[in-house]
Amino acid sequence: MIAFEDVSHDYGGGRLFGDVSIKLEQGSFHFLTGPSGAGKSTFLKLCYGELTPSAGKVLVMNKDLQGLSRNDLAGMRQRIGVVHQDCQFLDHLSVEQNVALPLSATGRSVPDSDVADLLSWVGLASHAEALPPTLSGGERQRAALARAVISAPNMLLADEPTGNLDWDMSQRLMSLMIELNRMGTAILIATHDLQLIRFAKSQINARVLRIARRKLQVAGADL
Amino acid sequence: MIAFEDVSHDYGGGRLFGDVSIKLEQGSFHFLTGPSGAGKSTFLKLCYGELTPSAGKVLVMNKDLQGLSRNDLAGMRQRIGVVHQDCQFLDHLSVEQNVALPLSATGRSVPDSDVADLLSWVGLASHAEALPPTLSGGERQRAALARAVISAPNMLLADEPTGNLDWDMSQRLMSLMIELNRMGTAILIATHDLQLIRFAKSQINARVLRIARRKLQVAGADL
Amino acid sequence: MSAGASISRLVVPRRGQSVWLIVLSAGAMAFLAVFALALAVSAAQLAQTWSAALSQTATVRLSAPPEEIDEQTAIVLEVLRTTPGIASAEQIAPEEQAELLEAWLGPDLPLDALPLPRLIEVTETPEGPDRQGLRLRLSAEAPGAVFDDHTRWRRPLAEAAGRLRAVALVSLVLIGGVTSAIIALAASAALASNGQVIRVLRLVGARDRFIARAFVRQISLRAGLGALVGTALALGALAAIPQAGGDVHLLSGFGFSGAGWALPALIPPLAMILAWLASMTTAFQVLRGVT
Amino acid sequence: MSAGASISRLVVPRRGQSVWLIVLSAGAMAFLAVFALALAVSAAQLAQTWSAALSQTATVRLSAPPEEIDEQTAIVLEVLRTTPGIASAEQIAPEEQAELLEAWLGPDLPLDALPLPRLIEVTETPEGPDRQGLRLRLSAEAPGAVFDDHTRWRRPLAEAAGRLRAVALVSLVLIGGVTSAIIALAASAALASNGQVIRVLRLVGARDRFIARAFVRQISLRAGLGALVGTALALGALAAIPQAGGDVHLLSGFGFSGAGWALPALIPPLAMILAWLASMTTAFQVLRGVT
Ligand SMILES: Nc1ncnc2c1ncn2[C@@H]1O[C@H](COP(=O)(O)OP(=O)(O)OP(=O)(O)O)[C@@H](O)[C@H]1O
Ligand SMILES: Nc1ncnc2c1ncn2[C@@H]1O[C@H](COP(=O)(O)OP(=O)(O)OP(=O)(O)O)[C@@H](O)[C@H]1O
Ligand SMILES: [Mg+2]
Ligand SMILES: [Mg+2]
Repeated sequence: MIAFEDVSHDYGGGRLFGDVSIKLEQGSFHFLTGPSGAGKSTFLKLCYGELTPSAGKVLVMNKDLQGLSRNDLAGMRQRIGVVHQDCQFLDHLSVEQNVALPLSATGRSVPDSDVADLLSWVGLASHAEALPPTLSGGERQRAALARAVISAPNMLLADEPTGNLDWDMSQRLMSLMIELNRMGTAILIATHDLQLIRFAKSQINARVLRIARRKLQVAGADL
Repeated sequence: MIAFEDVSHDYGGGRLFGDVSIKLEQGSFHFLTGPSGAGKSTFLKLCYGELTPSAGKVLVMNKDLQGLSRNDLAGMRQRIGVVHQDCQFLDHLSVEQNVALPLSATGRSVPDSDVADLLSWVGLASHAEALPPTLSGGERQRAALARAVISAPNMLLADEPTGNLDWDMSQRLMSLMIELNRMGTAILIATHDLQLIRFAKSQINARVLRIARRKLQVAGADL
Repeated sequence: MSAGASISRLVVPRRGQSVWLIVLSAGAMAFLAVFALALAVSAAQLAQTWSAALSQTATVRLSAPPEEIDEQTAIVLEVLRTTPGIASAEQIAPEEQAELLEAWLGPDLPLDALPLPRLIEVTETPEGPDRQGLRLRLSAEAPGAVFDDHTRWRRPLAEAAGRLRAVALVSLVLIGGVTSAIIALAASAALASNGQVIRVLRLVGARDRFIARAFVRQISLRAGLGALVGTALALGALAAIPQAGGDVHLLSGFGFSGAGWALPALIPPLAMILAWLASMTTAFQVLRGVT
Repeated sequence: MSAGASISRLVVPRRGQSVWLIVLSAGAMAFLAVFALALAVSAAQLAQTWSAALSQTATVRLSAPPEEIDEQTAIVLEVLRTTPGIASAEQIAPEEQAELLEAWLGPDLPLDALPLPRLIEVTETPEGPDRQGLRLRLSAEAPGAVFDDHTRWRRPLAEAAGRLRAVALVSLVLIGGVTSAIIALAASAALASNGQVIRVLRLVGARDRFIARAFVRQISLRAGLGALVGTALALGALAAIPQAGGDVHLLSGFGFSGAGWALPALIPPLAMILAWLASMTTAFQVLRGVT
């Protein structure tokens, strides 16, 4: 799915991480942890081409992201679902329309029932007609997750998708992601919630990546 | 400090909570919990006058918020520190200048050493010159907390201040708030992180409010 | 495809001040453009009127002893007839000449008894004759003939009209340029203030073409709408200006006349095309800048 | 207080397209305003030139039997001298009269032998005489005298100049109105697109006055800057337009002359004041809307 080859990144200042070589296979499930400011969001942005690495290569579905045209990059993103850390929406469209956007903005048809099912799974059925600015922090995160998975992507990248959610709802979303993973979707979740990682590991074979001291480490079973 | 008298609120649709009467005394420490979408952020917004309640009265420092002019409201806000759930900054000013804003924007002097001390306490000393859009999610929350406490407010309202932070950093910020509380600042924190509440309760006398089933309840020692 | 087209109309927020800014500035510019156009058209018409009234006529005055005058008149008429650039030459009838002189001499003068010079009215073709050559030929063949082409009256008037027309045309070009610049800037303001819209659309895999189309469509429609309203208002204002009465011939009325009223109808589509070009260029430029 | 003043300059983002939009539209409008002002000034000057050349002169033509002519001339001159609204009246010398007639009659005519009517040149005061009354008195006291005030030449020219001036003034007013509207809209776009700035400032307890002042200061400075540049460019363009030569007197050159060049210097401060008023109004209106 996604392969990093000797990737380093810095934002002009100090280096965030260096010499990262890792493969996220199809159908795999990864967590990404590390202290605040370690570079988790940066890692995710490298995965879907919002950033290009300072050094090294990022391959998505066997294509070098740096060689892709803007159009090809857009086509590639249609197969990757992303939950940003700051969930942004089109504020003038309803939650429903926002969730359907990955399909409607790329000319694909939008099955109404799918949108409704998904919204009720994340507990937003009663907010389908609401505008995003009226949502609560947790509701935004849930809507963002729904939007990321509506197009049945091959890969899901989620950046702190449960940061504003209570434990019950976090479990519920995690179950949804586990279900998707069982159906073949590769999943990468950046989170600092160890309880959530433990919950997932109890149900599925997940690996934990950790960014610390400018290195990406694959954590053992020590969690 | 803050008193709710028979307060109800709804956003035109269904009622969020009703008949809330509660007093947050000077020097008190409260947590506010409840499921996502219960109305925690709404409750906080009522406290500092961003919203006016649908019914009932909110008194801040013995003054009815509804009777205040825009100028008096601004003056009142200078004595209340707020950490919003979505931390917003002036994107063209440095982190340092943003943290100093509550003083500089109200014509008060800004002791440089205070800003530097505070920034290094929340772990942002190396980001003092950075612009807010380049901050990570957790760094934004820490900067927002620093901004909320720089003016030594009489009251601190924090909405999920640790949603994007790892446990170490969460503890560190909580210690800062406990310290402020010991010096007399009333504190109200909305959070869903039960571990954090437990950590605080082990060090200080904190009460837990819970919004559930359209009611505000004062939780017992059952956490 | 139809879903794609309809969603492209949806994705750009309908409201927003910068959108109204486009409508208003396009409208204002169209309004001013109509006035400048009217000025240009009027100036051109004025120049033509003045040319027709003054530049294409001349007079030949012939003085000669009474016994030679008829012969010389014939010679002069022949010379004029064979000169290229002269449309017609006609002797002014004595009665008409008397009328012209009355202003100076009064009605009581016994004009018939006077050895009055003959006056020949000459109408030039638009190109006009070679005046220097004509003068030489006349002085050779009929020494008493004097060619007067009213130069000293014509030149300043023609120059003034030309200058007025130039000012109007320069204003038109200016207005066009300023309109494009304002619309381009408003487009880029609209795009910049919708950074979130662009980021979200990028995130869900929308192509640049789709994003640009949505913005460009909205911006050029608004510009066209604004220009339409501005033009209509300006035409209304023009029609309301009182026109000069029928007896004014030296300076015609300000505004359009006849088919000229169709000219400003070009302004709204032109504004739309300008807006389309400006916003298209800006959109792709902005899009290349946002990751 | 000094910290407050300096921070109020800081809190509004310097960049942003809507800020440039203000600079550009103020500049463009100033540019057009200078041209409209030049048109108005030129038209006014034109009208004055034409008035001076045509409207304040008249001619009295007097035909009478040779033995009465001197007496009647004296009577006419006396009548004119006692008519209010007449500045001076002078008989045209016979030589001058002969020169005028030469154009029509040729140099060979024995003018001295002819009973030519007397021509009296009359200069009117700016108010002018009561023409109807003057005609009645003349026909009563000197039946052979005819008063000709060149009305048929004067009216269309004066009307044309007046209309041109009216168009220029209307354009000026329009440009002023459009400028204010665009600046108000740009101000509200600037404020709306800075919703986050306003929310943050509110959150930290900044007063409305502080927030408004920061925006208003920036917007009116930009508008003033834009108007200054636009005015300077327009004056440069005007100075580059070739002026008419000295022998043209019926239509003077387009543009300003002498102290007139100081007139457009009023445009930039005026634009700043307009911008200040427009943005002040808009700022408080927007601030009342944002919680
Ligand atoms: N555009 C940028 N320019 C400069 N520095 C940046 C930029 N974006 C992020 N950084 C810096 O890079 C570091 C890593 O940021 P990143 O967002 O990847 O952290 P993170 O691991 O996601 O942290 P968190 O858990 O707080 O979200 C941070 O210190 C941040 O300040
Ligand atoms: N401006 C608004 N207009 C309409 N409904 C609103 C508005 N703001 C919030 N709501 C609704 O009110 C409810 C409570 O929102 P609030 O933000 O207070 O929840 P919360 O307890 O903070 O949730 P979270 O833990 O997810 O942040 C939500 O269902 C939300 O959709
Ligand atoms: Mg992050
Ligand atoms: Mg909330």
